[in-house]
Amino acid sequence: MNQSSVLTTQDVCSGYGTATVVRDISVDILTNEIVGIIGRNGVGKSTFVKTLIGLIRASNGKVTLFGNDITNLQPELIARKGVGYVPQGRGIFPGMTVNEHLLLGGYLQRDSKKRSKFNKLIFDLFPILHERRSQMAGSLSGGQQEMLAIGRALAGGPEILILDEPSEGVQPNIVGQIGEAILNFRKQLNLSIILIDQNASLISNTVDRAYAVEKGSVVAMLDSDAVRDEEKLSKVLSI
Amino acid sequence: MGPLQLFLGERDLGKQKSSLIFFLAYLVSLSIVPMVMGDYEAMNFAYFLLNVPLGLSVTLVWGYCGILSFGQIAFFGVAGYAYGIIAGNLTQLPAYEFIGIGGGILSSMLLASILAYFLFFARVENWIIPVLTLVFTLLLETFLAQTAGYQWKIGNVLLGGYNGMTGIPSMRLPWIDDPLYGYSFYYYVLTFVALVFVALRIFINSKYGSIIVAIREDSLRTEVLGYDIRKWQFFVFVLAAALASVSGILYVQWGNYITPSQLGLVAAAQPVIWAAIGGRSSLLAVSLSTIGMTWFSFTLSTQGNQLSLIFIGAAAVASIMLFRDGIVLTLWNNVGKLGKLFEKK
Amino acid sequence: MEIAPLIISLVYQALTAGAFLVLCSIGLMIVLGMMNIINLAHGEIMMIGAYVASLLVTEGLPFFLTLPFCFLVGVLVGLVIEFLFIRYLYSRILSALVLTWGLGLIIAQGALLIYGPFLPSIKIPFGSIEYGGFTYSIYQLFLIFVAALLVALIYFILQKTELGLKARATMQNPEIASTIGINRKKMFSITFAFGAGLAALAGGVLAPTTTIAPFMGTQFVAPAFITVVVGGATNIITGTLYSAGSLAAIRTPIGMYLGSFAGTVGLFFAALILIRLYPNGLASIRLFGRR
Amino acid sequence: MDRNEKDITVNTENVESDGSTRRTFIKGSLAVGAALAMPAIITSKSAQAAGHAAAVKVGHLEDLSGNLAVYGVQKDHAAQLAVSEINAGLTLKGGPVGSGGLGAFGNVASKPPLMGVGKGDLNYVNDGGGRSKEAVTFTEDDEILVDSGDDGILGRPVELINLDGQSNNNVWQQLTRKLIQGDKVDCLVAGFTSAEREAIRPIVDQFKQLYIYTNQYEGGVADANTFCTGAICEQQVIPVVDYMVKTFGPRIYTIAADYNFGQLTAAWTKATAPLVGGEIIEEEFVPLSVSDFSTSIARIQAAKPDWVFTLLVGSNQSNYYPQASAAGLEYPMASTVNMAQGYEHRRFSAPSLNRMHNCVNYIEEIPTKRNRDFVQRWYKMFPNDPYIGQMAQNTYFSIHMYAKAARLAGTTEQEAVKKALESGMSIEAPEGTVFMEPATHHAGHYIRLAVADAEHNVQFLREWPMITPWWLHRMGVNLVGKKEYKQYIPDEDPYFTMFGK
Repeated sequence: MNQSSVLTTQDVCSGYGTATVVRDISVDILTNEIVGIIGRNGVGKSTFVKTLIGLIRASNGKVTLFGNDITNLQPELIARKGVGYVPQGRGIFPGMTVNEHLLLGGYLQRDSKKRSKFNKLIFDLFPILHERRSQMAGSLSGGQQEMLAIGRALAGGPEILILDEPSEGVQPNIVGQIGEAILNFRKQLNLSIILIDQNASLISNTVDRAYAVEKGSVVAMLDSDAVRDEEKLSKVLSI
Repeated sequence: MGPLQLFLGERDLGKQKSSLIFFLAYLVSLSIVPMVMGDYEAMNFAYFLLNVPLGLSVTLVWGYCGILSFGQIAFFGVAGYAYGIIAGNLTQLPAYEFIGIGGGILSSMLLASILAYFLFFARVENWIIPVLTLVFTLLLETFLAQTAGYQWKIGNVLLGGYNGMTGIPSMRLPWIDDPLYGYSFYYYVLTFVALVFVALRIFINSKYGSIIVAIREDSLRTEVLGYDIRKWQFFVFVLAAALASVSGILYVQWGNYITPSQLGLVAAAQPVIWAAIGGRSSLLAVSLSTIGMTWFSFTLSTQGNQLSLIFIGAAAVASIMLFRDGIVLTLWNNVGKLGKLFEKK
Repeated sequence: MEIAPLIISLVYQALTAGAFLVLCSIGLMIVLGMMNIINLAHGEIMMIGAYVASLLVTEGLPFFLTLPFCFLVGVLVGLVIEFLFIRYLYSRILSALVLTWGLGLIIAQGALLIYGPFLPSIKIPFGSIEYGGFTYSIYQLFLIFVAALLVALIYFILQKTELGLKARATMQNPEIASTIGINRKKMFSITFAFGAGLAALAGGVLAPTTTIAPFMGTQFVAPAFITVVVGGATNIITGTLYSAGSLAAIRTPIGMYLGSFAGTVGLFFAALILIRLYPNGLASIRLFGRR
Repeated sequence: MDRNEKDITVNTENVESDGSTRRTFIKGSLAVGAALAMPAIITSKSAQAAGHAAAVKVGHLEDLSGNLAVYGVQKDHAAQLAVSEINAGLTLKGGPVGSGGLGAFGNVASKPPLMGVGKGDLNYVNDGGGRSKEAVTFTEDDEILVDSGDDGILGRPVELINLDGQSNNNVWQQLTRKLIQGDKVDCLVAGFTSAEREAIRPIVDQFKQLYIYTNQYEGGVADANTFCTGAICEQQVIPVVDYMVKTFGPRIYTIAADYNFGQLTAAWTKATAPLVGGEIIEEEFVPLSVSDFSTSIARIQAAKPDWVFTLLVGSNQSNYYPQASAAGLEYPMASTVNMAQGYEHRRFSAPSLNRMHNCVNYIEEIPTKRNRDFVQRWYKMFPNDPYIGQMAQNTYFSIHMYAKAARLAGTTEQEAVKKALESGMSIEAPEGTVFMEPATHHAGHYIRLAVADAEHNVQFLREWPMITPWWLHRMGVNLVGKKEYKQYIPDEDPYFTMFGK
């Protein structure tokens, strides 16, 4: 399959108030590709993806989706254009049931046939969600909540999915499960995925390549061989 | 942000030298007021001035500690009533007015501590406090409104129900025979209010002030640092009640009269509006806006048309929409900006 | 006196009082619970509803047909207020409080200037029925029905419709909601307008039982706020129901045996004690826990 | 708002045409009179220019905005009407009749009004109330507004300084200080609620200001500087309780506003009901904030009274009437406040106030020619007003009465005017003759028992052409002889304390 650009950024800068956190980041994500964005705590990875999806204003630079400029659009518009987001800390709605989360995510997908197809896929990937579909999300375990957040984002049928720290606060065996699921639905849905994480095994098992970020800038591009090398990875992640 | 943030570290306007000069000029101009005005205008101005501690009490709990209270007017009222009861019963004693003042402030603080226990030790959510204090105020009003008969006679003072308590003793100084009125009452109020103001400013800029502001900014972090925020909130709330009660006592000494409707719904919102309009995180700004708003309301009512409430409402709306931090504070900061521009040039 | 009619009368009174509390507070509860805005102009919006009903009835429209207009005018007023003011104040809950206080004053005094001190009252529809020495107003029974219907309707909207789900998601986490395609601003506008519409509708429904005057809104403020505070903002439906129910159940027998003053004071104290026991509101009690 | 002409002119068709022609004639003659008087006005103007005829200042303080504006605006309009008439050289008939003035009105009813005669039966003038047919003693002038022979007051124009109390007692106190000390008004007319009056009375007394309180209230103010021209309990409660007990039965349920007015009026009811054979079976006091009455309605039904005495005040509490009516509560009702003050019979749809009885000193519907003329004058000046309440009429005649007193005193110097007002002034008000009782500073009123029927038409069942206030006499008050500055309450009267609260 010919790989074309899904999401690209050019020299994106952003931050909070007067403090700039993200400095001139340019990335390019191709179709059906899993790209990691890795780096230590507080280097600006999350700020960068929040800029991508419109939660934080870019003070400079440009974000394009399939060649269309989406810089600083409202987050809901960006979501409707096909950018799915699984936030750090999962961002589930504790007072709503599992089913309601999937329904909410599904509203982006106007085609009801596709919607049921996606729902089926989600329940296949994460059977536990089906089991607990009428339970309040707030009462789920961390790993289950992470699955729910992923499911919610998938339900909308995104073209590109952004996962921010899916392994955070999740038991190691579940992390593996999530990694498998990521590979699984990438295959089934032909998705592009941006994965931000600090878990070396999750990164090396799933991503095709990765950008290493330090102090708000991209310092290196790790190709597929480099990301398989866990030692090298941990170096980037822990320095 | 610039100049605004420069001021953030300091807990009131007027810490810098130039602003200190402003504060002194403010005080001096207030003390000149009676000289350019008649006896009765001095009495009127005394009314505007005696509301300042009430405005400051909202500034303290809301602006500095982040607790919005509609109950300040209740403490104002309780102190007024308590002063009336105590001073009214002790007229035989020398300096009974002072006993009344002390008793008034103490009764308010006592009531505030009971209420504060319910509020802070139950750890209710923040938004509940304004609503609950409002309900408390209305309860007090309902109770006082029905105390008309002789069964509500305390000593030889009648509570008076909805019609209010009449004949509350005026202020009298031990070495002067006549009760204070006009000019002398004005200077008495000015002295009292200025002392309260200065004391409060010293307090708020002390290390205790830092703790209080820290609770407003991030209560969780403050708690982690080892401060029992409930105790601090309790303390600030009771202190604010003491401030409000100063106004309440000065008020009954001014008008010799208090009614339950003075602690009603309309009255309860007033000090909050003064604080919001002035800029609730500054004592100086709120003292100015309190005088300004009471004057504004008085001036409107002398016009004899039906528009006064509309203007007061519009003032509240405009100050919120146009001046994010309150009129006085915003103007002050911008004047500061202008001053900086001149210095550079 | 026979015991059965007395018990029925007490139940009727409690339900009436509960319905009154629900009608007063439901609009306020939605705006507060969903948007964290304390709308001090709530009573005035109820007043607008009553005014719409009275003016239309004077024009010859049957009372029940005026109710949709009450709702619509309320929605319209809500949209205007939201558009002009509230949308700039979402993160500033306390500023919104002062602002709505000012708006309330302007609306009430404006109504006084435009329409004079009173509007003609609306004749209470239906008659009364008698049982065991007590008579019951059919319209009060209707009000109980309306209150129940409104609660059920809101429950349905919030739980079963796309709009309701989106609104709840926005209420729980507006940022995350926006990342799954929900327009936060639109949801806030709709919620505020809906809350105002409900307030105006409640004002319209209560209009026949009240004096229709510019400052009539103040009578609803205290009951509405007490209900909301006791209920808590975590769950609109259970909060309103538990709170209105328990307050009415406490107030009615006290009022019946000791008189209105004791009933009112009992209501306030019940509120204080319930808050001490359940600082996060009665809604935080889960009768049907799913844990 | 449309006024319903029919309501005002109850059973008066026969005099209608006659009255209107006479009215036009009077108008014409007034115009001629004014033309003739032109030189006089010019001279007075020039005299004013000469500097010794500054305006007479009448300070008028009422609530023009806020909750109580309903009543305040009416009173403000009444003051404007009175002042404009005074400045146009008109006055209400009447004058000093001396402190024996009361007797002069003995001819009003067929039998003289009796007080406390009979075996424990406080037999008021209800037997005397009906007009005597044989002895045509009841003569009431139709035309009460006559030429005063004066420009304004003593040749000085009257200036009305009307301020807005904003329904806020703090503002009231400030504005009173402004009027007294700042504007130095010659006469202060102010006050709707008793709380407002009590808020300003200390200031009034401090400056010995001549002050007229025009509202109906619970009674008891004995203040050398204050003249109360509204009706009080002994004028309103006793006649209506007497009538109700005799007509409907002795079992009374009192539901009253839980504040001074309601509690004190209820105390009056409790103390006087036994005198006329009535009995209070239950008293309920309702806080002013209550607006949902289902519990009270059930209590009334459980008590099964013969009639209900409703002393409910304010717009929240008037909700009682539609709610009780909808609940099918059909007991006869009596009140001292409703209809005459808040015109509930106009605002609420029938039959909420069916069988509501009230002894009023004024109500817009009074079917006399003098009142119809007054109503006409009023709506000519304020065509959009909804109703003329009793407190508005009181303000109207009070300002005229002040003008008369000042003329009598020959000066606006306040102590002299107070003396003049203590001379036993009588004035022909729209309600009938009003007599300012010197010793108590309260007014004797023409009291009518008005009742609303199922269609809310007002009828008058009885009339007491003069009931003078007596309770303060009983308390030993004589303000002419001994100055006092307090408000007596029934708790101070041993008779009342027998009944307790």
